[in-house]
Amino acid sequence: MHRTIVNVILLVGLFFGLIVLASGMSEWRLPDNQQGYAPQQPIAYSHRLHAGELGIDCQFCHTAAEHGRHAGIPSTDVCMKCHKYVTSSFDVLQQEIKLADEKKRKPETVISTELQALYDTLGLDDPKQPIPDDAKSIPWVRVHNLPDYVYFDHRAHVAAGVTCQKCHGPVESMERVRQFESLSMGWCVNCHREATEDGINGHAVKASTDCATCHY
Amino acid sequence: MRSKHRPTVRRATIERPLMNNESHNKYWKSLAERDGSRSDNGVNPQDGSPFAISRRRFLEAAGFTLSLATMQGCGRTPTETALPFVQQPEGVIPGRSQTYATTCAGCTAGCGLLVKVRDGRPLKMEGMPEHPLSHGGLCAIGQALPLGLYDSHRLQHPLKDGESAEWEGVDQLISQQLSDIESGGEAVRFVTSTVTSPTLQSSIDNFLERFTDARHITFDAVSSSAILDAHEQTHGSRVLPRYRLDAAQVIVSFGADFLGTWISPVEFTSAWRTRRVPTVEHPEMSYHVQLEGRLSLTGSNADRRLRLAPDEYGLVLSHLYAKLAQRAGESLDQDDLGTAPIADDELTALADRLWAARGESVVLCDSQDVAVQVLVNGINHRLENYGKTVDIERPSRQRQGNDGDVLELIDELNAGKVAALFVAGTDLTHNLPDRDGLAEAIGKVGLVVSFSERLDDVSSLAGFVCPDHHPLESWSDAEPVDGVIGLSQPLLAPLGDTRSVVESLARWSGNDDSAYDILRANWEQSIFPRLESEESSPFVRFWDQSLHDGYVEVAPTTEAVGEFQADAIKPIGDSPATDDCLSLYSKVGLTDSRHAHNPWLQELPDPVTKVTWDNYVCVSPAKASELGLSDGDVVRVESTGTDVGLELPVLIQPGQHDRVLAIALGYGVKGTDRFADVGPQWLEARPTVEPGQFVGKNAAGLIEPHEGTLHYSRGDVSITKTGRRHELASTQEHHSLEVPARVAPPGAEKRDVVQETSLTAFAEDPTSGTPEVHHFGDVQLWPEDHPKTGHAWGMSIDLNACTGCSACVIACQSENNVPVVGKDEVRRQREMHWIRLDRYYSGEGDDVDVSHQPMMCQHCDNAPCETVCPVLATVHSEEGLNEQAYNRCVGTRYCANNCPYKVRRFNWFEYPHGDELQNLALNPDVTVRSRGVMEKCSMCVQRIEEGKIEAGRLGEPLADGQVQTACQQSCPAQAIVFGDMNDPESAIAKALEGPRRYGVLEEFNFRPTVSYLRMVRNRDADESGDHHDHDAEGGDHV
Amino acid sequence: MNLAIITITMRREAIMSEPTNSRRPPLVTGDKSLGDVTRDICAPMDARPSGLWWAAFSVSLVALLVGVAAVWYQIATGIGTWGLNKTVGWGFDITNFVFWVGIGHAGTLISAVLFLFRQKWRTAVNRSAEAMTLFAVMCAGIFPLIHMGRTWLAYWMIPYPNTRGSLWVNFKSPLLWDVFAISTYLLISAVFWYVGLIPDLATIRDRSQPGWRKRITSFLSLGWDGSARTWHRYETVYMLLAGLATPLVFSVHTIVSMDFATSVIPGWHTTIFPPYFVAGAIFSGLAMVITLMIIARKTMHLEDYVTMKHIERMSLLMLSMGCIVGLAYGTEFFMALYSGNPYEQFVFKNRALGPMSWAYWTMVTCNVLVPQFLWIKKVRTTLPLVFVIVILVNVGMWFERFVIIVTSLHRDFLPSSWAHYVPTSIEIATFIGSFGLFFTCFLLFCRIAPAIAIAEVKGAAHLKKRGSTTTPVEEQAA
Amino acid sequence: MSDRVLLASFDHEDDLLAATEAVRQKGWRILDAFTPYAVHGLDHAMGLKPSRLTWVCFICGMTGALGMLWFEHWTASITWPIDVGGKPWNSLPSDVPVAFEAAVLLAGFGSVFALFGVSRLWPGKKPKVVYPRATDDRFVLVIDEADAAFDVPSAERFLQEFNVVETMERTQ
Repeated sequence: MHRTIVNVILLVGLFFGLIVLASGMSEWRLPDNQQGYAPQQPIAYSHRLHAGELGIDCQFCHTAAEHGRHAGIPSTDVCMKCHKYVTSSFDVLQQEIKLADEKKRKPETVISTELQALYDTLGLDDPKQPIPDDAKSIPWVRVHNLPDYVYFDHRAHVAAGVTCQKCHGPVESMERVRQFESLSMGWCVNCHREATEDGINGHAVKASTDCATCHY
Repeated sequence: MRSKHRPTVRRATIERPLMNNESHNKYWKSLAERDGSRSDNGVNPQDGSPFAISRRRFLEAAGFTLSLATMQGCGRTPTETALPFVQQPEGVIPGRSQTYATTCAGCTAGCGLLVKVRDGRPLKMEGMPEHPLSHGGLCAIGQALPLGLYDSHRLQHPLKDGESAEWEGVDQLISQQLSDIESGGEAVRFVTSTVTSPTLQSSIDNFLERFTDARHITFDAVSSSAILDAHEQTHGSRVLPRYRLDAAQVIVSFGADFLGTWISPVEFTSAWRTRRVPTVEHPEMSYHVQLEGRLSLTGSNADRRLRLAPDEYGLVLSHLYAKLAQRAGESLDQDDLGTAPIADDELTALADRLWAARGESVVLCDSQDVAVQVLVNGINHRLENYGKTVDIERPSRQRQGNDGDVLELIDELNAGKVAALFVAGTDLTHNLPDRDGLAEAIGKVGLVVSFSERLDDVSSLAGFVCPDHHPLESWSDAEPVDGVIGLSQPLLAPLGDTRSVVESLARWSGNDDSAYDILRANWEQSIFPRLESEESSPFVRFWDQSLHDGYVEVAPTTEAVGEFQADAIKPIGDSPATDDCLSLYSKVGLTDSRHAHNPWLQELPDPVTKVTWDNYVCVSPAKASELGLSDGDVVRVESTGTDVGLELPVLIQPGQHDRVLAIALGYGVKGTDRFADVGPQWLEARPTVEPGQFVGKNAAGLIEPHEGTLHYSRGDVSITKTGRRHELASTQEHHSLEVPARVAPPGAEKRDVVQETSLTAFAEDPTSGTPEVHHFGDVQLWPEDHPKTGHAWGMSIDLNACTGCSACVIACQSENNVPVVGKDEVRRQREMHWIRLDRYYSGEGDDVDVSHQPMMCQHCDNAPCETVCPVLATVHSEEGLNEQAYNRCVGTRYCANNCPYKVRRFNWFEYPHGDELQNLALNPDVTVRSRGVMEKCSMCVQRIEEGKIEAGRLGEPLADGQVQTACQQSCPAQAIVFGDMNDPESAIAKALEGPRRYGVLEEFNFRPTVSYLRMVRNRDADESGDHHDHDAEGGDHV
Repeated sequence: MNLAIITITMRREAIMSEPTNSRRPPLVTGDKSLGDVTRDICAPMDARPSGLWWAAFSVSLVALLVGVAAVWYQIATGIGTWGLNKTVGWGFDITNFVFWVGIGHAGTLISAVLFLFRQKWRTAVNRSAEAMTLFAVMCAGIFPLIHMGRTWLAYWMIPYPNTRGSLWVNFKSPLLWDVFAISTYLLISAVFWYVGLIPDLATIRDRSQPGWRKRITSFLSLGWDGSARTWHRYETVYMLLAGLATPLVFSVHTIVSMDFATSVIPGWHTTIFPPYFVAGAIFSGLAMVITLMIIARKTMHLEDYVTMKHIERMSLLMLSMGCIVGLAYGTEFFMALYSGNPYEQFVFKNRALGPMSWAYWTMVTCNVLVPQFLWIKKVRTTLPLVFVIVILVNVGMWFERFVIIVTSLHRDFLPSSWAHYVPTSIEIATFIGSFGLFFTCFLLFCRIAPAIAIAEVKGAAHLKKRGSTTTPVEEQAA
Repeated sequence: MSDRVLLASFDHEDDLLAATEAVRQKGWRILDAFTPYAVHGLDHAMGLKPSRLTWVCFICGMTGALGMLWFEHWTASITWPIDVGGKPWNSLPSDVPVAFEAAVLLAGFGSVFALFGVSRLWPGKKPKVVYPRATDDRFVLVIDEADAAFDVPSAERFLQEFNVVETMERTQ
């Protein structure tokens, strides 16, 4: 009798243990593999909205991708190019204008929560003010991390005609950016092999698989 | 932002004065710059890490700097934040470096400098190829500047009586005292090292103007005062000639180490090199004779080297003068001169050579005896060298020290006549004899102000220390040679609350101008008018162009040079001395005490002795056996009859004169006890500096003031063995190409690692000097599976051009993040330098030949290291490079064992990277290797990759010379050529075609891609034979 | 007739058919029955350990702990805690590795090779020799592991599927061959040892009272019941294992020698290395086996099983190996001279006359000169003398590896990079630790497992029938 | 059909051998024999066929060698050819040592595990103890009594000739 109870308890424990293990397995990755990493950002910037819906070119903001190793996170004044005026979503702004029209008053500035966060970081009371000298930068959380001994150069890939999506995935459909690919060495090397074999967009490229291409 | 199209560098100038903190600068290169004016961070300069805050700001602003945030609770790896600029500065691309032109201030030679600045950090110093003096070379000191910049021991604040103070208060107190002195008419003395900066000079002049008794005294720690004094006697003008070695066919140097430390080594090396490389078409080269007591770097490169004690220079010069006079048709009585210590036929041959090369020869001498220098002038005059190889029309300003003034100052100080003493750019008390007496005398001075960057010896005596900027932080200029003016611009905002001397002087004269304003004003007033240009352009254009170029050539300030005064020449007929003769010298890479705080330079092996981290007494092998000394025995060297002396370990130096004891100056510097724990700390580790000691000992106490100059050699010294030992840290144990006789296989006593031939043999047969070995040519054991169809990188090193100056070692260290390991690790033969400058002695008896051979990874096509690596961490690239993937290495050291050149370096420990400020000098393009990983020369693959990627971006093929390795770029002698061997038009392809090419150990078919060009000595074939009958183990100091 | 003599013969058929009137001394002395054999051999397991055992065990354990501390410090701090430098990249580490691998060879040799040659006298020593192999290879395996700068990444030596674009390993590297050779050798030796142990474990199981020992032996003996059918297959497999282990022994030290022979370093790059190393390995292994057997014989009172005959026989084998090794030393010198390669010539002159000549002459004295005394029967039958000689051979063989590794490296091609090598305290402590590990394991083995193969001794010796006065063969003959 | 067996234990292997031979000649079925060590000739006496484990060993060894050779070739020349020391992509001589080791490893483990499999040996298996001293100093012959002609007392008598120490009957 006693033994049976113990056995039942053990069985139930095993069952739940397996469930936990199975759910863990679904997220199981090799160590250092950050695929799927999508950290919360200080400002919920939507790539889906900007790059997808509005169709802004990647390099409009990430200007350095063409010229430098790092694609670069746009400086805050790039945001302010538009968001000096665009303080909230179009619908809300339209509504406010309509409302103001109805009430026969000047439309008020409506600021969305996310943009308020942007202005707060910059220390702006009013988006139309110039950016103060002691403005802080936004502490974006880096999504795509490569180990320190890997030297990836955006320049080379942009010059070769590799699309951003090849490595970063469909960013234009991501609300919050996540690491789409594994970014493992094998993944890099395979792409280099394929590119050398098949070329990129029809033109031949030499994507070396020498160690020193990335490690030095 | 302007940029002129140049093949190799992109330059930009900073148009806005960075110093102007109060201005409206919206764009800042760094937060440190932005906050540069903040003076309230209240950090004690003695504090271990005073940069904690400013570094943080600095980093934050450095474009795309990523800082490690805290571990996220559920994250797998630490979260990294990426902080963008708030407003993107124009032209700044994260991760890309920009090159700025400026002037090197490592010494007074004033070489042109290109500084790579990345993300707001000056990272790498490069020579400026267009510079009229340095021609693209840069010495070890110049290469090591970043470490001086990112030095946490630099003063962060002005000090008042040793306490941290505010500029405002300091200025007030000093101004007050100065006005008292001014009204009292008391004496003001301003001591500087040689001032090459016209702006600083005029600032000092302006500052001193208001005092009735004010003098500016120039004191050089290693002075050439006698040369200037001699010219005052012979030419009526106190000038230092500019020696044009590129015009000299015969160079005779009496002790002048012009390739190593004397006046302007980079300029001289570059000029010397122009006539040292014979080709098949022109099998000619200059003839270089060195007469010296110790074995200097220059002597090691001479065609003929004669051992001569410094106190005999006068006698030999007199004989030489007499012989030349004879040839000129004058008869001069030689008999009362006494016997020359050099064989007469030797001297006659020398005189013949010189006479034949009249106007194309030069005699140099480093003696501090004015009479000797007058003789030198006489000889140069007689050889018609003035105006040709010895230029006093456009003289050098690189050494202006006036020892007479200094000695006078000491008297004044002792007499208590000085009311205010300003010391800039030199550690006065450290570099003069009788330090304690001088310190006491300085104690009598009411106002002592030091401008030192660090708390050096004289600063510790000063009431006020007003720290100057690091040269890379300040606006300045330099006129090393009359008419060649370099401009220095700041590459980053000052890291500490320091102020340039110019600005300090202006403040105390009641002027609020910034250094930039003063400099620009001075250029507008004094330099711009000297511009020899037909078309008149506005000053702004001239200024912008000068700033962009980094230097400008203008008309010399012509000083009337008088007629040659032949009657000044008085032959010196002393009979040869018999006592020991002390020779104080300065060491390549350190010179005087200025760079003693630079661990790269402290760990740089002396090019000749290969010793690091110490100074020592060099004695000849004969002397050593006479006294029963071996390397590391501590001896006491004492000036006879006084208690002035010091105890140092002994180093047996082949090729040294038996009477000469040589000790390096510039050691025992205050504050160098900081290096006690510079290396890895573990159970058996011995500290680099013993507690309570400094690196080496200060030998300045033995400098002898004599007849108005400071003599670095003296005859009245004695040497005694103490019985103690101090193990020197040398990077080379065995010093000869010859293997020890006891174990030498018959017929193979000498190894053909360095191949050499004589000029006459070379003229007859350009391939002469090729050893008779089994040479398998290019026969391959297995079919060629690896054709190199793209690039095939290769390098050649011309042993004839290479002087062994070791600039490449530091260039490589700076470029490739090579760690400093400390004295104990060097003792254990574990230095990490990727380039080893092998130095071999050869030859019979006491006169030795020296060969220098830079040895780094040879990138063998059949690399023995690659085969043995179990994990494929070192493999061959398609472009012929031997790659080392640090992250794959597990550290079996098998590859290092199997490397026939022993050029692989293992990370025995996690080398300290605790100094966060110093870490800013690390090159972000190169991985910092961790413990347990093998590393070695990568042929600067990061530069190759950058070159290829940039060429790809621009859609252009990679041009020859677009990618330069760090060592190649730095080499003052342009001995190193690097490039694509598959490009038939490339410099490397052409260099490899020559008859002098050989590969080290190529008979083993390792197929090294680094080739050497055989050394040719300007000798007759019979003079430089193989020295197989080398007696016993003469050259073997194991 | 209470002859109580079990005959021994060197020929296979003799054991079956010609046991009588042999002039050879007995394999097992002292009038033993089968039961006696079991009891005698199991006695150390049943008895409480003697004071001597405890003393030896404590010393070994302390040595082991010293070694563990040294290794821990080294791994935590860096390889720099060893006296190596940029020129001499291997010193004590690989010297010890080759030394221990060499010792590991005699075990398998005695077990497998002598088994194949039907040398019945091996039964007295094969179990402990196999154990010695196992422990020696364990000690050996530790050194290549800890000699790595990044020990924690040692698994990169194994070709496992990975995410690095399938970056495998370098099968051209002799070090990788080593990984395979040493691990194969360790595994096969362990299996060989264990398979041999199964019947004995069953014997112990069956004579044990219920308790932990019975439980453990029941588990490990795999349900062995002594069935003739199983014995039949068992013999086949044992023979196969012996057949596999024999070339394995030779291959392992051949591969170890290739670490050096395939390199380019003068003094390493030598074609003679494989046979030279194998002979050296057997030589050092025999020396170690004799050392251990003399100690075990004394301390565990196994004089009846490990007879003087065994010692003498092994001494002779050792003597011949010593001569082979001496020949190899001479050949190396000759080849250097004959090659005309000045670098090669230099290395050998430097060995004999250079700064490390003391190590070279220690090696020659211990390995070549000292064993010559074994020509004298008086010497090889005097235990203390044999003991001294085998100890010296152990020392000499260690120095042989030291000489090969260090003197070749310390002065190679470019005179500029010549260097010295002086071991640090950490290295010495690690070396001591390896002895600690070896002896700790061995002493434990003596306590918990039958030090002599019970079944094999029984099988090899015709034991008298209990209660009978004649040997069975005599009876048969009658 | 009876499941009874007769156990005869001997003190000496020669007795066992002789008895086995005789019993087999008599036509009785020998189920098994249990001995403390491998008795040479018993397999013949019992009429056992040579073991086929040698084939297992051979096949495993060949698999190891060929498999490893193929793997080495594949890694070095096909999946990622990397220039190592200028050597040809597939340098067969350097593949031999590892292939050999793999062969030995597989052959050794293969035959041992085959032995365990065929002989039904596994860790913790309860041995059927037919006779407790069979692993110490007794040799036991197990004869099947199923034969109709089998008569226990006569068998015991017959075995006396071979110095049988003890006989007993057991059910299987």
